[in-house]
Amino acid sequence: MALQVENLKVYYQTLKGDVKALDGTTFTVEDGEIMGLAGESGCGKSTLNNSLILLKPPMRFVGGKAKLDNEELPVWDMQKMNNFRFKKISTIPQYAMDAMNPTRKIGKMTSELLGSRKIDFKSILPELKRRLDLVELSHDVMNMYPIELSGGMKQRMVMVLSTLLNPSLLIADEITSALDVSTQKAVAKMLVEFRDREFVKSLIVITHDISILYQIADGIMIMYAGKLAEKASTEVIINSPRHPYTKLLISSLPDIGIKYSQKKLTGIPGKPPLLLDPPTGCRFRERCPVAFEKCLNEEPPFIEIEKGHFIACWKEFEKNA
Amino acid sequence: MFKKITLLVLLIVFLFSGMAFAQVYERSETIYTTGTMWGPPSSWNPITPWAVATGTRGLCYESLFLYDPLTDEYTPWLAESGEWVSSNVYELKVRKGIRWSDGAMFTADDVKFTFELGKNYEGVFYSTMWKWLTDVEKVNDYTLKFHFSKALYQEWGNVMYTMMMVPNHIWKDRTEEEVTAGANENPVGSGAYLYESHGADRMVWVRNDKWWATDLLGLKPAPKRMVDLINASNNVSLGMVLKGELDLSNNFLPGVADLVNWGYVTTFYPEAPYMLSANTAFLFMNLTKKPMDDPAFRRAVSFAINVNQIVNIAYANLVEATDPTGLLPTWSKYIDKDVVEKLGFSYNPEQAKAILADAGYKDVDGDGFVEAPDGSKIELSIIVPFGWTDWMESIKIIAKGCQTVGINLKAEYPDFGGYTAKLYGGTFDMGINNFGSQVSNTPWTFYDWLFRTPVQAQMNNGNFSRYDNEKIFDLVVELDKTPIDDLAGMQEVISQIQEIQLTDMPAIPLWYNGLWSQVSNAVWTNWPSAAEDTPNYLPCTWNNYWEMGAVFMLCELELAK
Amino acid sequence: MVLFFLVLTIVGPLLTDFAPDDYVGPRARPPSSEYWFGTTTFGQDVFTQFVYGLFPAFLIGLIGGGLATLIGMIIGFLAGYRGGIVDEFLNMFTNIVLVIPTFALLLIIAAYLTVRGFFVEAIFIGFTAWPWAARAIRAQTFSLRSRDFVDLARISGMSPLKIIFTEIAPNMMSYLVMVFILQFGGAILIAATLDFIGLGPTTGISLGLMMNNAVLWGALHLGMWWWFIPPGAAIAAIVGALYITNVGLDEVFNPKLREM
Amino acid sequence: MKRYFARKLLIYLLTFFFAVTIDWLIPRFMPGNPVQNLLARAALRAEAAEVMYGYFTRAFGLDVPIWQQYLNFWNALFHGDLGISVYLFPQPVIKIIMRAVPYDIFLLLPAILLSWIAGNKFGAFAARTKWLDNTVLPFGYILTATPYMWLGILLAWVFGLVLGIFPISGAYSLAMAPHFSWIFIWSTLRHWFLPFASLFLVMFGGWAIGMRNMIIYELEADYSHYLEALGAPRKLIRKYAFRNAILPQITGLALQLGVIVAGALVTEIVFSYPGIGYLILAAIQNQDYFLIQGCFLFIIVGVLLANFAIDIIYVIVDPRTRIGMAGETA
Repeated sequence: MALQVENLKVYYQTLKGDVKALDGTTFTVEDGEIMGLAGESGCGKSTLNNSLILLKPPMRFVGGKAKLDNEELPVWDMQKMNNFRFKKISTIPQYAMDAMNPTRKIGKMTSELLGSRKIDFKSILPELKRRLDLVELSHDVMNMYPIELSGGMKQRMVMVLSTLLNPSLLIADEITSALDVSTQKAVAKMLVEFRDREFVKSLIVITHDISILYQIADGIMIMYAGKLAEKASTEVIINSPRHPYTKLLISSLPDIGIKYSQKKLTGIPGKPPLLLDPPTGCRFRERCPVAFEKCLNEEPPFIEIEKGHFIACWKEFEKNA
Repeated sequence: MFKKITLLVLLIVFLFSGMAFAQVYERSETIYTTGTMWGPPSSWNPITPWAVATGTRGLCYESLFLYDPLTDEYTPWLAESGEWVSSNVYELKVRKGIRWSDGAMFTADDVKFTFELGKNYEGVFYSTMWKWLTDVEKVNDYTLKFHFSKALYQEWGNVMYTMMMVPNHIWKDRTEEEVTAGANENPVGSGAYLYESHGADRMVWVRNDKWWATDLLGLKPAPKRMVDLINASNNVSLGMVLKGELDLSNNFLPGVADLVNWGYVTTFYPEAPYMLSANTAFLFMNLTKKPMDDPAFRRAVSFAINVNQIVNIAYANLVEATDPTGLLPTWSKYIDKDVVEKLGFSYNPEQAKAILADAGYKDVDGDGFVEAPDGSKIELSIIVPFGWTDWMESIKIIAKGCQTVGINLKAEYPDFGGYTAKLYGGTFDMGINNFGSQVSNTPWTFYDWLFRTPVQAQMNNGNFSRYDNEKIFDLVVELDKTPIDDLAGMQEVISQIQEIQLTDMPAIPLWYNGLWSQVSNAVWTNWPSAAEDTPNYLPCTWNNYWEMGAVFMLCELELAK
Repeated sequence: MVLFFLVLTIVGPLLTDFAPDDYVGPRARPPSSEYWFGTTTFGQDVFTQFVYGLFPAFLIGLIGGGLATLIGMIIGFLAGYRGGIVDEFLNMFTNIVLVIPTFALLLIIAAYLTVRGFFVEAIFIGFTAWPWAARAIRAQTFSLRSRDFVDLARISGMSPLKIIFTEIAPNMMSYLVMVFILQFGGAILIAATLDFIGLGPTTGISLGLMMNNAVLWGALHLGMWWWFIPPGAAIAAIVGALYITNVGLDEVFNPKLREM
Repeated sequence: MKRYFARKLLIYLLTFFFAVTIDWLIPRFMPGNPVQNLLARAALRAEAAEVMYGYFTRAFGLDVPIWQQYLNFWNALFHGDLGISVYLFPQPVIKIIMRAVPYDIFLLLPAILLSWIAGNKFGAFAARTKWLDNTVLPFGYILTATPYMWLGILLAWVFGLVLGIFPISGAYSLAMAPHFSWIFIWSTLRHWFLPFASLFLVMFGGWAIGMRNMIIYELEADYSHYLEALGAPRKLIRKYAFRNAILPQITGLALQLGVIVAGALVTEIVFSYPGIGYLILAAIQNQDYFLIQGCFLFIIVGVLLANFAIDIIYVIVDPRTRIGMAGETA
């Protein structure tokens, strides 16, 4: 098992109070698995990413634990985490476009970065070049400045960089959102490729664009208002979702098979609740077509109702019962 | 960056360290003075007297005679003697044995040449003299005869000690440009000091040990070097005085009275007014404007001004209130007591009010200020240059004084340029000025300035009131024509002038500006002062003052024990 | 801090029963219960001059700073919003004014007026100090211009001016306020400098003029520290306070700066 | 790149043209008449004054029509002739200025460079170092808010008078003429120190604060976060942040020059240090057209050159501009 997250709680400190952006999340990611994480913006996707790799103010670790290869991640400790970052757990940030120091040649930056991690640049250079070829980047990029690269090129460069040390877990955050469809596809393919070549053991792909996940993800987690709503294999999520929120999401997509548009998760009326002090009970209830009194007071747990299929919804629980 | 520079410099130092101390002045051989130069030394050309570095006139170049205002005596200097052989011929004997600093002899040719510069070039400041001087005749190497169309004895007397002789053999080849607008670097003069060097903030003279007066008159200036500093600001000179770094300071220093009491400096008089008087500050009123064109109004103003308060507050008693005639103390013998008795004035608000009332000035609209007899409002301003702090304080007091008697007068401080523009151009209401009232050999210079004629668009120096009165002009000329030794004749004319002056009151004399002079006894002593056992000269480095005796001061200085 | 001085400016004159240039007491007295800040060589009450001198400072800050900000806004907005050739031109213009050592210019202009008042001085300062504001605002406008709500407005056929003032300006109010504060402080400093070298107002009293007088009358050498310390201190305090206020605002407006 | 410089150059040329024109224009509108002032000081016999007035008006070429004066001005300019000073008659303006300039360089160059370097280093250091940030920051702000002359006066008072360590006026001791020797250098340095210090301090505050804020922005920039995410040590990140934060500071330097000149001006006046600043004030007070023009012109040229130099440096250190994709040009 690559990653196990148990009841992870991470809040944002603001002048007004804590924003419960990640409020007790529990899930696992198998080795070699590509796990998609979808949800509206502000539902806590990126928070999850950050809390696993770069948890710093205004974020505050509240509780729970995360294990990587059965080794506990000291996510709450900026320093200790450094032993894991890059080597065992790595990220492709949302802002991959400007993730590289604009005033340093890429090669130089890379070597300085590796140097700072006590890794010999020379020895790793051949591998790096090989991977550049893989992502169809000429070796000259090494002595170019980021500004000389196109958006897509930068993106790929960052992908190579982030995975250079074959981490067990790579978290790709909204990496496709800024790209046009064709590039999106390419990037997505590369992710898979990376996994297949075992540059990374497993992946979490954060996006609000389910169609992408459908292409590459083995499983998908749907997140809503800082909590997981549903988790299952891609097939299941797309074809037989059970959580009303997921259903709405999927139905808002065009039929599978035809060309995927970049349909965003907007088809649903209403807005997610403010996480400053979330409502009691089910956080989706205001927008939920099937909500009933139970949803009002009690918060639905995140339960496995079928093999590998988790949801948090009283209605469904009743059905099962 | 900076380190590099120093290192470099230091390196050069090392190479040159041979000549190290050559350039450091021995304090006991150097006199430090200030108060004359308002900018870095820029010219040593006596033909442009306003621009020259301190000492150029008097220490480097010299005049035919010296004149001492305190004794009212002329001392033959470059000249041996001079006399009017007839009513319009003046014979001058040149002193024998005088050498220019380059060794050439000083002869009648130099004198003739110097005078004729004015004839040849309009740009020479004394060129106007040739309106009444017709010819300079060289009798022999040491004698000249001056022929006049119109003998102006008073003015001639003035010329004798204000005109600097220049060496013919050096200047004769110079172009008009060089003569009238040259800087005349490395001047060759006949005087007691030689040009040594100058910097942005100083002029350095070194004693001329071959000075003619040393052999001929047994005079030898005590200080080997004279370093004259520009007036960076009163504040700087003040600091130096306190540290005893400045031997003679000829600028107006705030709080001198205290400094005297604390024993930092001494002044000519041990107590108020501390200073000799150098010139008279006048309140000029623009007679071309209402209501200043009304003698009664002007007279009222003269009673409204509390000069004593000015003396006390603005000057901390460094100056004296003037005699109603404005004549300097050195000219007191020309004051006609009876006239003053009859027409004089003094601070008296009540009387001022009375005069105004009698003349029909009353407060019609009840704003506390009087209106003119024709009912028109009166709003006047009085100006002095901004930054001339003592004057600025003074006109505040004047304005207050006038307001209390009901004259609406405001104090304003334009820049010097704006001030001169207003004053010279006749667009001002009232203003303080003293440029032409300097101490001299004759009250004629004083009156010539005060009643300058003709009145025209630009009054470039003098009669800023634009006082137009043929009678007084004629009297001034008549005075000029009176021989300088004819005291009675002079008094006679002058009292007539005073009568008119005090009746019409075109300008109001206020106070005598001091001959600012603070000396330190730290290094040099035996400074001129009122005390019995000290020399009695004008202790001043200003232009034209060397010729008025200050040069003797240098010769009689003694090192402090 | 600023408030304190502001209050002092208003009530100050009431605290003293003298006029700024009255000769009220003995000359050159150190601070005492009677003369809180001592007296000048003429026996004027320094405290009186001080409180009266505060007013012009604020006046000039307000007018000068305000004017500068205003011009800066107009130019900045136009350049930033219109872009293209307009921008090119305005930007060049700004740069020119920016490069010219405006202070030297100010000197000459100031010298040009024979009789000067605080108001005029403020105007001058306003007219020379705006480029900073212009640049800053231009940059901001740039970033805002492409926001969707602006596009929306544009599509909905709103007039550029209207867009600028209804859509853009409000969205950078915080920023404008900060610019203004900076200009405010700057103006005070420039004014003080002008006054100090005697090119300030030729009538009335200001903090700069006080320092000018103090130096002219040798307060330094006569050790009359009470004459030249208060005015400078006040200026430093006021402007410093303004700047710090600015940091405060800044931290509120962009959390990035905020220390956790 | 080319375009970038072409544009710069254009701006500079335009600036120069405008500046020179203003330069020529303004004194002409000043009240009073230079010749009058020249003679006012002369206290000549009034009669003589009349004659001299006409004579010197001609001599200074003030009798020709305005437009011609303007052309003459440009013409003379290109012959390096800035006319003759009225106040320091009859010295040529250029000569006077040349005498003053070394002092300015001697004073400004070290002050600017050192304060800039020190300020940046310090600011970077203070940034995100809590206690420093809290103590130093306000102090720095007060420093920048301090009027140059006041700091000057304070220093003069404390070190010059109360402690009496440093002389407070002039450029070198009055007891010596300029020459090469230890004592002379020493005296020069001592006279130099206080003006330098007061300039240095005020600027230092400004740079330190600027840098501190810059750094904080950079530390929050995406690339910093990415590096953090990859576990790069604080040292490396700060190093990058510093390098990037320096760039705006360089531009800042260019923009500040005008202000700095002003500061130098008053500082020189406080310490009567014989530089341009001191000169320009005297020139203005004496209504010396030609000298004012000269000084102003000189400042302009100086500032322009400095700006240009800075631009070049900027291009060298910032790849973005070097690659010619610079969005905005400062």
